[in-house]
Amino acid sequence: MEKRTEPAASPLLLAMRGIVKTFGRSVAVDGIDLDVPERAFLTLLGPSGCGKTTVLRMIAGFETPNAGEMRLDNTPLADVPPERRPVNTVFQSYALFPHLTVNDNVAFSLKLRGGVADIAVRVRRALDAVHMADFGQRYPHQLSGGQQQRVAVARSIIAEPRLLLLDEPLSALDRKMRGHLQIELKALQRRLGIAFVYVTHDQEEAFALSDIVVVMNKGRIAQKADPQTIYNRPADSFVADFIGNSTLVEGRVLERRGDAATIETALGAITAPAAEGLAAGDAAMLVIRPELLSTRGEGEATFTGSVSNCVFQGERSMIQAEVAGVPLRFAAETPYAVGTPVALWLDASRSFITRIAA
Amino acid sequence: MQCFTLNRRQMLGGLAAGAGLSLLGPMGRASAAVSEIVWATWDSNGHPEYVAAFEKVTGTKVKLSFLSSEDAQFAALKTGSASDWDIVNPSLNGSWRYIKAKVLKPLDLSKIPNLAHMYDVFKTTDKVKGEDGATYAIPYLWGLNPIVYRSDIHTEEPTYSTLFDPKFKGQLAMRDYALESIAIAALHIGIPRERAFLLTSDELVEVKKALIAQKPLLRTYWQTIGDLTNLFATGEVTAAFSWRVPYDALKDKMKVAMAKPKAGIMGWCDCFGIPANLSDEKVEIAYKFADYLLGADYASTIADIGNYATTSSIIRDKLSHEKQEAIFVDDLSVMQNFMWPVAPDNYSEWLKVWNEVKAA
Amino acid sequence: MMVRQRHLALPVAAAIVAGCLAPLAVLVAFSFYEVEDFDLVPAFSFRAWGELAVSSTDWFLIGKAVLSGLSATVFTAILGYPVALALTRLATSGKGLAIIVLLTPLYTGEIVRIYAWRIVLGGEGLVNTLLQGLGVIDEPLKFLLFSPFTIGLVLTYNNLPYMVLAIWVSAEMVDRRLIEAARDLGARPVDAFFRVIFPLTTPGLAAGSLTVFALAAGEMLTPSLLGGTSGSTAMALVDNLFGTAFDWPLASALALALLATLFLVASAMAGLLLRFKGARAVMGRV
Amino acid sequence: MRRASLCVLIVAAAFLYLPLVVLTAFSFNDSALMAFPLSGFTFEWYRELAQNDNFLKGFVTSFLISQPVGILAMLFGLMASLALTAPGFRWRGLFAVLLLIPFLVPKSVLSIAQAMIMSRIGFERGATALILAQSLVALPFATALISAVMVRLDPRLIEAARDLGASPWQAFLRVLLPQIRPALSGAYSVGVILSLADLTIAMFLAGRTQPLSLMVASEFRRELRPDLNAMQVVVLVLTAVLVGLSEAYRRRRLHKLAANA
Repeated sequence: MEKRTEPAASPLLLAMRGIVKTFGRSVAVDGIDLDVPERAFLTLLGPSGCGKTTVLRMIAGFETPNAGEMRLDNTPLADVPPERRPVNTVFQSYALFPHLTVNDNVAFSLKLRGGVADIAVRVRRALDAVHMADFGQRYPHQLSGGQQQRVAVARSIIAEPRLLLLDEPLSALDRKMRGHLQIELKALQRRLGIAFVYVTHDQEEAFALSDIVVVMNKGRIAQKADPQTIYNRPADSFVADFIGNSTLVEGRVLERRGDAATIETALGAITAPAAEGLAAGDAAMLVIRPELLSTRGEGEATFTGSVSNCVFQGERSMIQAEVAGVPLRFAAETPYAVGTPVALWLDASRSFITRIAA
Repeated sequence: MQCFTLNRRQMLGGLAAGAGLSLLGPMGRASAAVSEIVWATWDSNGHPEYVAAFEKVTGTKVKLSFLSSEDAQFAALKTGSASDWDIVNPSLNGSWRYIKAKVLKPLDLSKIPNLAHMYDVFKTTDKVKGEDGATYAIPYLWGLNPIVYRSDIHTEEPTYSTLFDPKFKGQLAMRDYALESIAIAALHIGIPRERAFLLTSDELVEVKKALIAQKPLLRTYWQTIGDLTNLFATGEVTAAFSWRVPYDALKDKMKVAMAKPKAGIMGWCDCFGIPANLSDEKVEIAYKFADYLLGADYASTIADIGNYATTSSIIRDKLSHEKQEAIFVDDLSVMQNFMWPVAPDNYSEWLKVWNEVKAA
Repeated sequence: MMVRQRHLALPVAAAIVAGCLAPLAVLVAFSFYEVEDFDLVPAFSFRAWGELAVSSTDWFLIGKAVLSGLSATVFTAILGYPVALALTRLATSGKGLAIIVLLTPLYTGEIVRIYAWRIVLGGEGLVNTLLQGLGVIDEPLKFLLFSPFTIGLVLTYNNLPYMVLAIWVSAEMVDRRLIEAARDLGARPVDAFFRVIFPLTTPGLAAGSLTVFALAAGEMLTPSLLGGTSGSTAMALVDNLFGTAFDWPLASALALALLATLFLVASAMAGLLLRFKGARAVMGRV
Repeated sequence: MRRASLCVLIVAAAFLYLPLVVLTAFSFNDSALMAFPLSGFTFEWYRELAQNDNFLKGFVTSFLISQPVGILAMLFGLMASLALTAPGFRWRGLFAVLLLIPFLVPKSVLSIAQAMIMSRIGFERGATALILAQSLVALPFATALISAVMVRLDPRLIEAARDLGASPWQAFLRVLLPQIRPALSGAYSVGVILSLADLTIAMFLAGRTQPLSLMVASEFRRELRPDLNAMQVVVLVLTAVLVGLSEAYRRRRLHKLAANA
């Protein structure tokens, strides 16, 4: 993958500082800082209930933060109602107006402004952009899920917002349709040059689309970085666990040397790159991603154990092997029978020692 | 789901209630002959206090069913929708309708000993007799309908024409009743009292005009006497064609007085009657009640509380002169001056006029 | 076995036919009868219908019934929308309480409530005393009581809960995100109301309107006790013809004419409201 | 936004409760006349009310009548709703129109017509007639309440139950009924409320039965008495207490359910 520009290099579009949002006694967003650069594709990633949708709704203006400040183009957003924010949203369920045709749905915001002369042309253009130009006369209930999704996108880009918010826009679609639309969305974002803030709980989707991924946990930002960094150097055990299919092994740092450290675990002492600030004596977590384990290697095998589970996935199989009581997952080209003894080689230089999440 | 228990309990309660009702029904009916009679009467003739003595002596409960108008009473009897009434209350002057329509039972006068005390004017009236010579109704209570007015506002005693005087715009009220209202308007436009209830179609047209012209002057039409009392008490109305009830209710609280217009005082006299289809087991107790109405207990309570006189002289001499004066029995010749409201032959025309006035 | 479910319509239909259609059919029959000497005589006479046809009073009162039904509908709708929408914003626990608060006034007896209004609106009543005390007016406002204003006010009061309930139920079914979507796309709250909420709640509005129209057009106690000299109603006239005048044929004819008129107006009203695109969208999905 | 909603609700409640506040005030007013100004505080009217057997009887009568009305409205509403949502019901439209009729005909016209037909066929007016007539008027409301919930139910749930071996009756009892129970409860309440508040039907059909509303109207005909205000206040408070208790009970059950789950 290409090396991405550092976020800070683009001019800043949206800045959030110290944002807190509570609902009754529960804290949904617990003091986050977030910057969205111009033209960025930023994804808020996290399990349900982590506060990502609340952040989106605060940006859109549907919720008011209890504390903190938001600025868009350096203008405070505090007293700006949703309709006056240059921000549009693509809702999870699309929220198409059931009583309006596709054309009327898309034209909604232009008609409200009044005095827009070329509404028909612009509606056509917006629908063209999502390949829905032939469906203008239909009502939402006459469209498939994917089609409704495209209309929702067309409706929210027609007014040329500064920032487009997308709340799990593809979650209701089947896998294939999701793949198509991911590519289209990404292309559309590049073409339009507007910043997208995208909410999802699907890490693959986040990685496929984003320039910046923000992983959230319990109302806080766990990590904010480009996809590769998130994947290779998860900031803590929460991120590591949430991303991919890794095995996390708890241990204690024996020794720190530059970027790397040696950690003592149930699997033995392993030396690997380590998170900044981890020092000898700290409790830490070794992250072993499936692709770092191999059944063929040079020299002595790192671990030996026996297969405890095997899931056939078509082009490969996902195997789980028990090693010193730790279940390790790895991929193999052929299925294994349960109970088969296996020897595994670990590419420790690509694994990572990270902090234990609070 | 959360409503389940509540719901079940409600349902059980309801079932029990239903069972209770079905028990009540037959029990109530079987024992009604002895335990209860229903008296359809005016709100001013029948208070629980007035019948307490009767209930005590006979052990029969008197249930009061208040009338809204004489016409409604007649219609209810005629259509059989009054099946719950055991004793009814035709007016002296309206009795002929009931008799002609055969909705009353001929009466056995020997079963009402107190008839002996009745004033002659009532004893001798043939208005309650049918063509067969039988008596169908017994007059028992009478009085007059005055104009009740606020004496602090009306310095002169009002006449019927006061009720048409623009000077008192927004302070006047008429009863929502065709018979009396039209007759009053007729007197106001100069039709002599003898013919006030015998208007021709042309005269009705004139009366209608007067009543429509009166409308803007009126605060409202009153529906029930409680309604009118409330209107006086709240200061909405200062003069109205009335019954005497508001005067008695309010005389200690505000300056109110009664006027008896010289153009013609509306008198009224109510009669006792038994519906033609009343079951035999109830007839006996009904006669007892008729005797009670002409007896001393009813006369003295209603003279005392309601300020009305019965048709019986039984207690007259025991009353103070003030009381005699208050209930107009000090000089019985007053009755000679009464106008007795009576439904005319072209009554439906009257009703039509009245409805047109109200809708105008 | 499932086939039997629709047969449950039979007892219900039978009950309505016996309890409702049969009496109305009797009205039709009676409207052709004659009255002789206080007796209803079977006949085939057009006397009542003829009299009704030329009676300007009767038609005036029928028109008045329609008008008061319509005005109560309009007023309750205008007042009902903000209340219903405010109710949708309550937390779930608050909604249970709100429905009780809304329905409790309906428990009170009609008559007692009517006299309470007299105390509120009378010449020496609450409102006038208050306004005079504040120096807003010198003379009591007489129009507050015993006027068409009073009828309008109290009919609105009596029927507001029904309208609120109907709109509320409908508004709860509108996906909140649609309103957010509208706001997001630049709609001010008032735009969001007219372009999204209103079209999508027209079925509720239609239900509420039918309820209020039928109830208000048929009221007779409130107008007669609070309307002063303008309190006459077609219903009171039917009652009068039935009870006082003993003219059952005319009473029946008038009642039927009133009914037919109310039916016509109600169906026109429902038809009009349900022609909105929103109603079709909502109904179409169900 | 929230504040605006709250303001609207407060103003609406003030409007709806204005007459009730006034009658409460006069129920404690030391004067037999319902007119301003208030003259003093007294419990006299409540005392009189407590001594008035008639009112108690009227209240019991009204209550006893309202219960079968609630139940009939609920049962017939349920039957009507089941029919309305039945698959392949050809007369659905016609049936729906039929259901609307008792509702669109003004109560007084209907009651007059019913009284006429009853006097012709010799059906005695009274509690039974009143219960039947009130149930008929409540039927459209009850049906609307129940079928509104029913049309939104997933028909697959019934199919799932049948698939798992339930007979239609069992499917109804175990799957449908639990889901529409709140609606049934609502239909029952509507029937009870309509019955308790009804005066018009009672005027024409009550016969010898004297429900509270009729008694109040009759008493008011003679005299406007403050103990009637007191009675209204008592009825209101009783209702509020009952509703409050059942709500508290419901919540406690919910808590219990949550705790057990």
